[in-house]
Amino acid sequence: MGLLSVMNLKILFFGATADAAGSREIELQTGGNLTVERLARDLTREYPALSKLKLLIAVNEEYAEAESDLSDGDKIAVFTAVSGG
Amino acid sequence: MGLLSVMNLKILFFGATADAAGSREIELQTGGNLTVERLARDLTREYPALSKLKLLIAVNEEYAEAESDLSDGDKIAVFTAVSGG
Amino acid sequence: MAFAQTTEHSLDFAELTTGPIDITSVARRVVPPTCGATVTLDGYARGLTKDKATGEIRKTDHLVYEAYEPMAVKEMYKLIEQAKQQFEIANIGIVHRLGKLEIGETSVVISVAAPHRKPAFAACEWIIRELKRTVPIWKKEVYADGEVWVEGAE
Amino acid sequence: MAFAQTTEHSLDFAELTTGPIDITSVARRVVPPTCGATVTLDGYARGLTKDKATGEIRKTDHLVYEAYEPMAVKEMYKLIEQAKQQFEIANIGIVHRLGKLEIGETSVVISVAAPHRKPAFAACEWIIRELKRTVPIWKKEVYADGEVWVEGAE
Repeated sequence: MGLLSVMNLKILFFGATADAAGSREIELQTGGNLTVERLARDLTREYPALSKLKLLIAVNEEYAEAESDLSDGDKIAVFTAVSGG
Repeated sequence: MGLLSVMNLKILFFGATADAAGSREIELQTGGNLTVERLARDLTREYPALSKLKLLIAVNEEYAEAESDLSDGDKIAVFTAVSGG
Repeated sequence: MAFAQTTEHSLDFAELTTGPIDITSVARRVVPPTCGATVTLDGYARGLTKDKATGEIRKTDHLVYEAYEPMAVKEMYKLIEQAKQQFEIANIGIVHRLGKLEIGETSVVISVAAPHRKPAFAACEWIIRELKRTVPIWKKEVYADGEVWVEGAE
Repeated sequence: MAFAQTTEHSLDFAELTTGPIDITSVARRVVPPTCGATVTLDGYARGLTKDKATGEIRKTDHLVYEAYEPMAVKEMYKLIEQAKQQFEIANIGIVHRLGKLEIGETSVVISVAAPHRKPAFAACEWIIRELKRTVPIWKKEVYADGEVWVEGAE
Protein backbone atom coordinates (compact mmCIF):
# COMPACT_ATOMS: atom_id res chain seq x y z
CA MET A 1 0.00 0.00 0.00
CA GLY A 2 1.19 3.54 -0.70
CA LEU A 3 1.89 6.18 1.89
CA LEU A 4 -1.47 7.82 1.33
CA SER A 5 -3.52 4.66 1.62
CA VAL A 6 -6.06 4.50 4.47
CA MET A 7 -7.99 1.58 5.93
CA ASN A 8 -11.48 1.67 7.34
CA LEU A 9 -11.89 -0.87 10.13
CA LYS A 10 -14.88 -1.78 12.23
CA ILE A 11 -13.99 -2.75 15.80
CA LEU A 12 -16.40 -4.79 17.94
CA PHE A 13 -16.10 -5.20 21.73
CA PHE A 14 -17.78 -7.86 23.87
CA GLY A 15 -18.31 -8.43 27.58
CA ALA A 16 -15.34 -7.18 29.56
CA THR A 17 -13.78 -5.37 26.58
CA ALA A 18 -17.05 -3.55 25.86
CA ASP A 19 -17.10 -2.37 29.49
CA ALA A 20 -13.43 -1.33 29.27
CA ALA A 21 -13.86 0.53 25.98
CA GLY A 22 -17.19 2.01 27.05
CA SER A 23 -18.44 1.04 23.63
CA ARG A 24 -19.63 -2.00 21.71
CA GLU A 25 -18.61 -0.91 18.24
CA ILE A 26 -16.38 1.77 16.75
CA GLU A 27 -15.27 2.73 13.25
CA LEU A 28 -11.57 3.41 12.78
CA GLN A 29 -9.66 5.07 9.95
CA THR A 30 -5.95 4.31 9.94
CA GLY A 31 -2.89 4.22 7.71
CA GLY A 32 -1.98 1.04 5.83
CA ASN A 33 0.28 -1.83 7.03
CA LEU A 34 -1.30 -2.56 10.35
CA THR A 35 -0.92 -5.91 12.11
CA VAL A 36 -3.34 -7.40 14.63
CA GLU A 37 -0.77 -6.92 17.38
CA ARG A 38 -0.18 -3.29 16.48
CA LEU A 39 -3.92 -2.59 16.42
CA ALA A 40 -4.30 -4.15 19.87
CA ARG A 41 -1.53 -1.86 21.16
CA ASP A 42 -3.16 1.20 19.60
CA LEU A 43 -6.54 0.30 21.08
CA THR A 44 -5.02 -0.21 24.53
CA ARG A 45 -3.46 3.26 24.30
CA GLU A 46 -6.85 4.68 23.33
CA TYR A 47 -8.76 2.73 26.00
CA PRO A 48 -6.33 2.22 28.94
CA ALA A 49 -8.82 -0.03 30.80
CA LEU A 50 -8.16 -2.66 28.10
CA SER A 51 -4.60 -3.03 29.38
CA LYS A 52 -5.87 -4.99 32.38
CA LEU A 53 -7.34 -7.63 30.05
CA LYS A 54 -5.68 -10.38 28.06
CA LEU A 55 -7.04 -9.65 24.60
CA LEU A 56 -8.01 -12.07 21.86
CA ILE A 57 -8.64 -10.78 18.38
CA ALA A 58 -10.82 -12.16 15.61
CA VAL A 59 -10.74 -10.79 12.08
CA ASN A 60 -13.84 -11.30 9.96
CA GLU A 61 -15.19 -13.90 12.40
CA GLU A 62 -11.99 -15.99 12.51
CA TYR A 63 -9.36 -16.07 15.26
CA ALA A 64 -6.33 -14.06 14.09
CA GLU A 65 -2.60 -14.41 14.74
CA ALA A 66 -0.74 -11.43 16.25
CA GLU A 67 1.38 -11.00 13.09
CA SER A 68 -1.56 -11.04 10.63
CA ASP A 69 -1.92 -7.96 8.45
CA LEU A 70 -5.23 -6.16 8.45
CA SER A 71 -7.03 -5.04 5.29
CA ASP A 72 -9.41 -2.26 4.45
CA GLY A 73 -12.96 -3.18 5.47
CA ASP A 74 -11.94 -5.81 8.00
CA LYS A 75 -14.30 -6.43 10.88
CA ILE A 76 -12.24 -6.83 14.07
CA ALA A 77 -13.59 -8.37 17.27
CA VAL A 78 -11.72 -7.68 20.50
CA PHE A 79 -12.54 -9.88 23.46
CA THR A 80 -11.20 -11.84 26.42
CA ALA A 81 -10.87 -15.60 26.83
CA VAL A 82 -14.30 -17.08 26.21
CA SER A 83 -16.40 -18.37 29.11
CA GLY A 84 -19.48 -19.94 27.60
CA GLY A 85 -20.87 -23.35 28.47
CA MET B 1 -33.05 -80.73 57.14
CA GLY B 2 -34.57 -84.11 57.89
CA LEU B 3 -35.72 -86.59 55.32
CA LEU B 4 -39.33 -85.54 55.72
CA SER B 5 -38.70 -81.83 55.37
CA VAL B 6 -40.40 -80.06 52.48
CA MET B 7 -39.78 -76.66 50.96
CA ASN B 8 -42.35 -74.37 49.43
CA LEU B 9 -40.82 -72.26 46.66
CA LYS B 10 -42.32 -69.59 44.47
CA ILE B 11 -40.89 -69.54 40.94
CA LEU B 12 -41.18 -66.44 38.74
CA PHE B 13 -40.57 -66.42 34.97
CA PHE B 14 -39.90 -63.36 32.80
CA GLY B 15 -39.78 -62.63 29.08
CA ALA B 16 -38.40 -65.62 27.18
CA THR B 17 -38.60 -67.96 30.20
CA ALA B 18 -42.26 -67.05 30.79
CA ASP B 19 -42.96 -67.92 27.15
CA ALA B 20 -41.01 -71.19 27.47
CA ALA B 21 -42.71 -72.21 30.72
CA GLY B 22 -46.10 -71.02 29.53
CA SER B 23 -46.48 -69.39 32.92
CA ARG B 24 -45.32 -66.34 34.82
CA GLU B 25 -45.44 -67.79 38.33
CA ILE B 26 -45.68 -71.24 39.87
CA GLU B 27 -45.66 -72.63 43.39
CA LEU B 28 -43.42 -75.63 43.99
CA GLN B 29 -43.25 -78.11 46.84
CA THR B 30 -40.03 -80.07 47.00
CA GLY B 31 -37.78 -82.05 49.34
CA GLY B 32 -35.04 -80.32 51.28
CA ASN B 33 -31.36 -79.81 50.22
CA LEU B 34 -31.91 -78.26 46.84
CA THR B 35 -29.30 -76.11 45.13
CA VAL B 36 -29.97 -73.42 42.52
CA GLU B 37 -28.33 -75.57 39.87
CA ARG B 38 -30.41 -78.59 40.74
CA LEU B 39 -33.62 -76.56 40.67
CA ALA B 40 -32.71 -75.20 37.23
CA ARG B 41 -32.21 -78.78 36.01
CA ASP B 42 -35.55 -79.88 37.48
CA LEU B 43 -37.35 -76.94 35.88
CA THR B 44 -35.78 -77.64 32.51
CA ARG B 45 -37.02 -81.23 32.73
CA GLU B 46 -40.51 -79.96 33.58
CA TYR B 47 -40.47 -77.29 30.85
CA PRO B 48 -38.26 -78.61 28.02
CA ALA B 49 -38.49 -75.31 26.09
CA LEU B 50 -36.30 -73.79 28.84
CA SER B 51 -33.40 -75.97 27.68
CA LYS B 52 -32.89 -73.70 24.67
CA LEU B 53 -32.24 -70.75 26.98
CA LYS B 54 -29.21 -69.85 29.05
CA LEU B 55 -30.83 -69.39 32.45
CA LEU B 56 -29.96 -66.93 35.19
CA ILE B 57 -31.42 -67.38 38.63
CA ALA B 58 -32.16 -64.85 41.34
CA VAL B 59 -33.16 -65.86 44.85
CA ASN B 60 -35.14 -63.34 46.88
CA GLU B 61 -34.28 -60.54 44.43
CA GLU B 62 -30.51 -61.20 44.45
CA TYR B 63 -28.44 -62.99 41.79
CA ALA B 64 -27.63 -66.51 43.04
CA GLU B 65 -24.65 -68.81 42.53
CA ALA B 66 -25.27 -72.27 41.05
CA GLU B 67 -24.13 -73.96 44.29
CA SER B 68 -26.32 -71.90 46.63
CA ASP B 69 -28.76 -73.86 48.77
CA LEU B 70 -32.42 -72.93 48.64
CA SER B 71 -34.58 -72.47 51.71
CA ASP B 72 -38.24 -72.85 52.44
CA GLY B 73 -40.18 -69.78 51.31
CA ASP B 74 -37.55 -68.60 48.82
CA LYS B 75 -38.76 -66.58 45.88
CA ILE B 76 -36.88 -67.74 42.76
CA ALA B 77 -36.72 -65.76 39.54
CA VAL B 78 -35.71 -67.59 36.37
CA PHE B 79 -34.70 -65.46 33.40
CA THR B 80 -32.29 -65.00 30.52
CA ALA B 81 -29.46 -62.49 30.16
CA VAL B 82 -30.97 -59.05 30.68
CA SER B 83 -31.53 -56.73 27.73
CA GLY B 84 -32.76 -53.44 29.15
CA GLY B 85 -31.42 -50.03 28.26
CA MET C 1 -48.11 -45.75 35.73
CA ALA C 2 -49.18 -49.06 37.18
CA PHE C 3 -45.65 -50.42 37.47
CA ALA C 4 -44.01 -47.21 38.67
CA GLN C 5 -41.88 -47.60 41.75
CA THR C 6 -39.87 -44.93 43.47
CA THR C 7 -37.50 -44.92 46.38
CA GLU C 8 -35.65 -41.76 47.09
CA HIS C 9 -32.64 -40.81 49.19
CA SER C 10 -30.81 -37.54 48.71
CA LEU C 11 -31.35 -36.46 45.10
CA ASP C 12 -30.74 -39.94 43.70
CA PHE C 13 -33.54 -41.94 42.23
CA ALA C 14 -34.17 -45.16 40.34
CA GLU C 15 -37.60 -45.66 38.88
CA LEU C 16 -39.59 -47.81 36.53
CA THR C 17 -42.48 -46.26 34.66
CA THR C 18 -44.94 -47.23 31.96
CA GLY C 19 -45.49 -43.61 30.92
CA PRO C 20 -43.38 -41.41 28.63
CA ILE C 21 -40.06 -40.23 30.07
CA ASP C 22 -39.13 -36.56 29.83
CA ILE C 23 -35.36 -36.20 29.60
CA THR C 24 -35.37 -32.63 30.86
CA SER C 25 -37.14 -33.43 34.08
CA VAL C 26 -34.83 -36.37 34.84
CA ALA C 27 -31.74 -34.25 34.17
CA ARG C 28 -33.10 -31.46 36.38
CA ARG C 29 -33.98 -33.60 39.38
CA VAL C 30 -30.34 -34.55 40.05
CA VAL C 31 -29.06 -30.97 40.14
CA PRO C 32 -27.61 -29.70 43.41
CA PRO C 33 -26.80 -25.97 43.71
CA THR C 34 -23.02 -26.50 43.62
CA CYS C 35 -22.89 -28.34 40.30
CA GLY C 36 -22.83 -26.79 36.88
CA ALA C 37 -23.41 -29.69 34.53
CA THR C 38 -25.25 -32.96 34.08
CA VAL C 39 -24.42 -35.72 31.67
CA THR C 40 -27.40 -37.65 30.39
CA LEU C 41 -27.61 -40.88 28.45
CA ASP C 42 -30.92 -41.57 26.84
CA GLY C 43 -31.76 -44.74 25.00
CA TYR C 44 -34.76 -44.98 22.74
CA ALA C 45 -36.67 -47.47 20.68
CA ARG C 46 -34.78 -48.01 17.44
CA GLY C 47 -36.71 -48.34 14.20
CA LEU C 48 -34.13 -50.52 12.49
CA THR C 49 -32.42 -53.46 14.15
CA LYS C 50 -29.55 -55.54 12.91
CA ASP C 51 -30.05 -59.27 13.38
CA LYS C 52 -27.05 -60.46 15.40
CA ALA C 53 -26.94 -63.83 13.66
CA THR C 54 -27.62 -62.94 10.02
CA GLY C 55 -26.55 -59.28 9.94
CA GLU C 56 -29.85 -58.55 8.22
CA ILE C 57 -31.54 -55.23 9.01
CA ARG C 58 -35.11 -55.60 10.20
CA LYS C 59 -37.79 -52.97 10.62
CA THR C 60 -39.12 -52.99 14.16
CA ASP C 61 -42.78 -52.13 14.67
CA HIS C 62 -42.56 -51.51 18.41
CA LEU C 63 -40.81 -52.69 21.58
CA VAL C 64 -42.08 -54.17 24.82
CA TYR C 65 -39.99 -53.93 27.99
CA GLU C 66 -40.60 -56.17 30.97
CA ALA C 67 -38.83 -56.13 34.34
CA TYR C 68 -38.57 -58.08 37.52
CA GLU C 69 -39.59 -54.86 39.12
CA PRO C 70 -38.54 -54.94 42.78
CA MET C 71 -35.19 -56.51 41.87
CA ALA C 72 -34.66 -54.09 38.98
CA VAL C 73 -35.11 -51.08 41.26
CA LYS C 74 -32.77 -52.68 43.84
CA GLU C 75 -30.13 -53.33 41.17
CA MET C 76 -30.42 -49.78 39.85
CA TYR C 77 -29.85 -48.45 43.36
CA LYS C 78 -26.82 -50.72 43.69
CA LEU C 79 -25.41 -49.12 40.54
CA ILE C 80 -26.06 -45.68 42.03
CA GLU C 81 -24.20 -46.60 45.22
CA GLN C 82 -21.32 -48.21 43.36
CA ALA C 83 -20.99 -45.28 40.95
CA LYS C 84 -20.91 -42.80 43.83
CA GLN C 85 -18.10 -44.79 45.45
CA GLN C 86 -16.06 -44.91 42.24
CA PHE C 87 -16.60 -41.46 40.77
CA GLU C 88 -16.61 -37.93 42.18
CA ILE C 89 -20.22 -37.19 41.41
CA ALA C 90 -23.10 -35.59 43.25
CA ASN C 91 -26.36 -37.25 42.25
CA ILE C 92 -27.68 -39.86 39.85
CA GLY C 93 -31.14 -40.37 38.42
CA ILE C 94 -32.17 -43.47 36.49
CA VAL C 95 -35.59 -43.99 34.94
CA HIS C 96 -36.42 -47.01 32.80
CA ARG C 97 -39.66 -47.36 30.94
CA LEU C 98 -41.66 -50.60 30.82
CA GLY C 99 -44.50 -51.84 28.64
CA LYS C 100 -45.05 -50.97 24.99
CA LEU C 101 -42.83 -48.34 23.35
CA GLU C 102 -43.39 -46.87 19.93
CA ILE C 103 -40.31 -46.27 17.75
CA GLY C 104 -38.44 -43.15 18.84
CA GLU C 105 -39.77 -43.18 22.39
CA THR C 106 -37.28 -43.01 25.26
CA SER C 107 -36.64 -46.32 27.02
CA VAL C 108 -34.07 -45.22 29.58
CA VAL C 109 -32.61 -42.00 30.91
CA ILE C 110 -29.55 -41.84 33.16
CA SER C 111 -28.56 -38.39 34.43
CA VAL C 112 -25.45 -37.71 36.47
CA ALA C 113 -24.76 -34.36 38.13
CA ALA C 114 -21.23 -33.60 39.27
CA PRO C 115 -19.09 -30.61 40.19
CA HIS C 116 -16.77 -31.55 37.31
CA ARG C 117 -17.69 -32.89 33.88
CA LYS C 118 -15.10 -35.65 33.55
CA PRO C 119 -16.37 -37.94 36.33
CA ALA C 120 -19.95 -37.25 35.23
CA PHE C 121 -19.19 -38.60 31.75
CA ALA C 122 -17.28 -41.57 33.15
CA ALA C 123 -20.01 -42.44 35.66
CA CYS C 124 -22.84 -42.15 33.14
CA GLU C 125 -20.99 -44.41 30.71
CA TRP C 126 -20.26 -46.92 33.45
CA ILE C 127 -23.86 -46.98 34.67
CA ILE C 128 -25.46 -47.65 31.27
CA ARG C 129 -22.95 -50.45 30.64
CA GLU C 130 -23.66 -52.07 33.99
CA LEU C 131 -27.42 -51.52 33.71
CA LYS C 132 -27.44 -53.48 30.45
CA ARG C 133 -25.51 -56.25 32.18
CA THR C 134 -27.16 -56.55 35.59
CA VAL C 135 -30.61 -54.94 35.86
CA PRO C 136 -33.38 -57.53 35.26
CA ILE C 137 -35.21 -55.87 32.40
CA TRP C 138 -35.90 -57.54 29.06
CA LYS C 139 -36.71 -56.14 25.65
CA LYS C 140 -39.01 -57.72 23.11
CA GLU C 141 -38.72 -56.57 19.52
CA VAL C 142 -41.97 -56.86 17.62
CA TYR C 143 -41.85 -57.03 13.82
CA ALA C 144 -44.63 -57.18 11.23
CA ASP C 145 -44.11 -60.95 11.05
CA GLY C 146 -43.06 -62.01 14.51
CA GLU C 147 -41.38 -61.06 17.74
CA VAL C 148 -38.29 -61.95 19.73
CA TRP C 149 -37.11 -61.49 23.30
CA VAL C 150 -33.65 -59.98 22.96
CA GLU C 151 -31.02 -61.82 24.95
CA GLY C 152 -28.33 -59.67 26.56
CA ALA C 153 -24.65 -60.00 25.74
CA GLU C 154 -23.72 -61.71 28.99
CA MET D 1 -35.72 -15.19 20.33
CA ALA D 2 -34.18 -12.04 18.91
CA PHE D 3 -30.68 -13.50 18.78
CA ALA D 4 -31.68 -16.97 17.60
CA GLN D 5 -29.72 -18.18 14.61
CA THR D 6 -30.03 -21.52 12.91
CA THR D 7 -28.21 -23.15 10.07
CA GLU D 8 -28.98 -26.76 9.40
CA HIS D 9 -27.37 -29.52 7.38
CA SER D 10 -28.27 -33.16 7.88
CA LEU D 11 -29.54 -33.51 11.45
CA ASP D 12 -26.75 -31.38 12.90
CA PHE D 13 -27.48 -27.97 14.31
CA ALA D 14 -25.80 -25.18 16.23
CA GLU D 15 -28.01 -22.45 17.59
CA LEU D 16 -28.08 -19.49 19.90
CA THR D 17 -31.31 -18.63 21.65
CA THR D 18 -32.52 -16.19 24.29
CA GLY D 19 -35.42 -18.45 25.26
CA PRO D 20 -35.48 -21.46 27.58
CA ILE D 21 -33.80 -24.62 26.24
CA ASP D 22 -35.64 -27.92 26.45
CA ILE D 23 -33.15 -30.76 26.81
CA THR D 24 -35.56 -33.37 25.50
CA SER D 25 -36.19 -31.61 22.22
CA VAL D 26 -32.47 -31.05 21.59
CA ALA D 27 -31.70 -34.71 22.33
CA ARG D 28 -34.53 -35.84 20.04
CA ARG D 29 -33.60 -33.71 17.05
CA VAL D 30 -30.27 -35.52 16.51
CA VAL D 31 -31.79 -39.00 16.41
CA PRO D 32 -31.49 -40.98 13.16
CA PRO D 33 -33.45 -44.25 12.84
CA THR D 34 -30.33 -46.44 13.07
CA CYS D 35 -29.08 -45.15 16.42
CA GLY D 36 -30.21 -46.28 19.82
CA ALA D 37 -28.73 -43.74 22.18
CA THR D 38 -27.84 -40.09 22.62
CA VAL D 39 -25.43 -38.61 25.11
CA THR D 40 -26.33 -35.14 26.30
CA LEU D 41 -24.34 -32.63 28.29
CA ASP D 42 -26.33 -29.84 29.79
CA GLY D 43 -24.85 -26.91 31.65
CA TYR D 44 -26.94 -24.67 33.80
CA ALA D 45 -26.69 -21.52 35.84
CA ARG D 46 -25.04 -22.38 39.14
CA GLY D 47 -26.33 -20.81 42.34
CA LEU D 48 -23.02 -20.96 44.15
CA THR D 49 -19.70 -20.00 42.59
CA LYS D 50 -16.22 -20.42 43.96
CA ASP D 51 -14.03 -17.37 43.50
CA LYS D 52 -10.96 -18.60 41.62
CA ALA D 53 -8.62 -16.18 43.41
CA THR D 54 -9.86 -16.31 47.00
CA GLY D 55 -11.58 -19.73 47.06
CA GLU D 56 -14.55 -17.96 48.66
CA ILE D 57 -18.02 -19.26 47.77
CA ARG D 58 -20.35 -16.55 46.47
CA LYS D 59 -24.07 -16.66 45.93
CA THR D 60 -24.93 -15.76 42.35
CA ASP D 61 -28.17 -13.89 41.72
CA HIS D 62 -28.32 -14.53 37.98
CA LEU D 63 -26.14 -14.90 34.87
CA VAL D 64 -25.94 -12.99 31.61
CA TYR D 65 -24.47 -14.63 28.51
CA GLU D 66 -23.27 -12.61 25.55
CA ALA D 67 -21.90 -13.89 22.24
CA TYR D 68 -20.27 -12.68 19.08
CA GLU D 69 -23.16 -14.36 17.42
CA PRO D 70 -22.20 -15.07 13.80
CA MET D 71 -18.72 -16.20 14.83
CA ALA D 72 -20.11 -18.29 17.72
CA VAL D 73 -22.40 -20.20 15.36
CA LYS D 74 -19.51 -20.68 12.91
CA GLU D 75 -17.23 -21.97 15.66
CA MET D 76 -19.93 -24.35 16.91
CA TYR D 77 -20.29 -25.76 13.40
CA LYS D 78 -16.52 -26.17 13.22
CA LEU D 79 -16.71 -28.26 16.40
CA ILE D 80 -19.47 -30.34 14.84
CA GLU D 81 -17.39 -30.97 11.72
CA GLN D 82 -14.24 -31.76 13.70
CA ALA D 83 -16.09 -34.08 16.07
CA LYS D 84 -17.62 -35.98 13.17
CA GLN D 85 -14.16 -36.47 11.67
CA GLN D 86 -12.70 -37.74 14.94
CA PHE D 87 -15.51 -39.88 16.35
CA GLU D 88 -17.88 -42.46 14.89
CA ILE D 89 -21.03 -40.52 15.53
CA ALA D 90 -24.17 -39.75 13.57
CA ASN D 91 -25.45 -36.29 14.48
CA ILE D 92 -24.70 -33.46 16.87
CA GLY D 93 -26.93 -30.71 18.20
CA ILE D 94 -25.62 -27.72 20.13
CA VAL D 95 -27.81 -24.98 21.56
CA HIS D 96 -26.43 -22.19 23.72
CA ARG D 97 -28.61 -19.70 25.49
CA LEU D 98 -27.86 -15.96 25.59
CA GLY D 99 -29.16 -13.09 27.70
CA LYS D 100 -30.28 -13.30 31.31
CA LEU D 101 -30.52 -16.71 32.98
CA GLU D 102 -32.02 -17.36 36.37
CA ILE D 103 -30.27 -19.88 38.65
CA GLY D 104 -31.01 -23.46 37.55
CA GLU D 105 -31.84 -22.55 33.96
CA THR D 106 -30.04 -24.40 31.18
CA SER D 107 -27.25 -22.45 29.49
CA VAL D 108 -26.05 -25.04 27.01
CA VAL D 109 -27.14 -28.43 25.67
CA ILE D 110 -24.94 -30.66 23.53
CA SER D 111 -26.53 -33.87 22.25
CA VAL D 112 -24.66 -36.51 20.30
CA ALA D 113 -26.38 -39.46 18.61
CA ALA D 114 -24.30 -42.43 17.58
CA PRO D 115 -24.74 -46.09 16.69
CA HIS D 116 -22.52 -46.96 19.66
CA ARG D 117 -22.38 -45.30 23.07
CA LYS D 118 -18.62 -45.05 23.54
CA PRO D 119 -17.89 -42.54 20.74
CA ALA D 120 -21.02 -40.59 21.70
CA PHE D 121 -19.65 -40.08 25.23
CA ALA D 122 -16.18 -39.24 23.93
CA ALA D 123 -17.48 -36.77 21.35
CA CYS D 124 -19.83 -35.01 23.76
CA GLU D 125 -17.03 -34.60 26.30
CA TRP D 126 -14.68 -33.29 23.61
CA ILE D 127 -17.23 -30.79 22.27
CA ILE D 128 -18.04 -29.18 25.62
CA ARG D 129 -14.34 -28.84 26.39
CA GLU D 130 -13.62 -27.21 23.03
CA LEU D 131 -16.74 -25.05 23.18
CA LYS D 132 -15.54 -23.57 26.47
CA ARG D 133 -12.17 -22.88 24.84
CA THR D 134 -13.06 -21.57 21.38
CA VAL D 135 -16.66 -20.40 20.98
CA PRO D 136 -16.94 -16.62 21.51
CA ILE D 137 -19.50 -16.54 24.30
CA TRP D 138 -18.98 -14.80 27.63
CA LYS D 139 -20.66 -15.23 30.99
CA LYS D 140 -21.33 -12.47 33.48
CA GLU D 141 -22.02 -13.48 37.06
CA VAL D 142 -24.25 -11.01 38.86
CA TYR D 143 -24.17 -10.95 42.68
CA ALA D 144 -26.15 -8.92 45.19
CA ASP D 145 -23.22 -6.48 45.44
CA GLY D 146 -21.62 -6.47 42.02
CA GLU D 147 -20.95 -8.36 38.83
CA VAL D 148 -18.02 -9.84 36.94
CA TRP D 149 -17.35 -11.02 33.41
CA VAL D 150 -15.88 -14.48 33.83
CA GLU D 151 -12.64 -14.96 31.96
CA GLY D 152 -12.07 -18.38 30.44
CA ALA D 153 -9.20 -20.65 31.34
CA GLU D 154 -7.29 -20.08 28.10
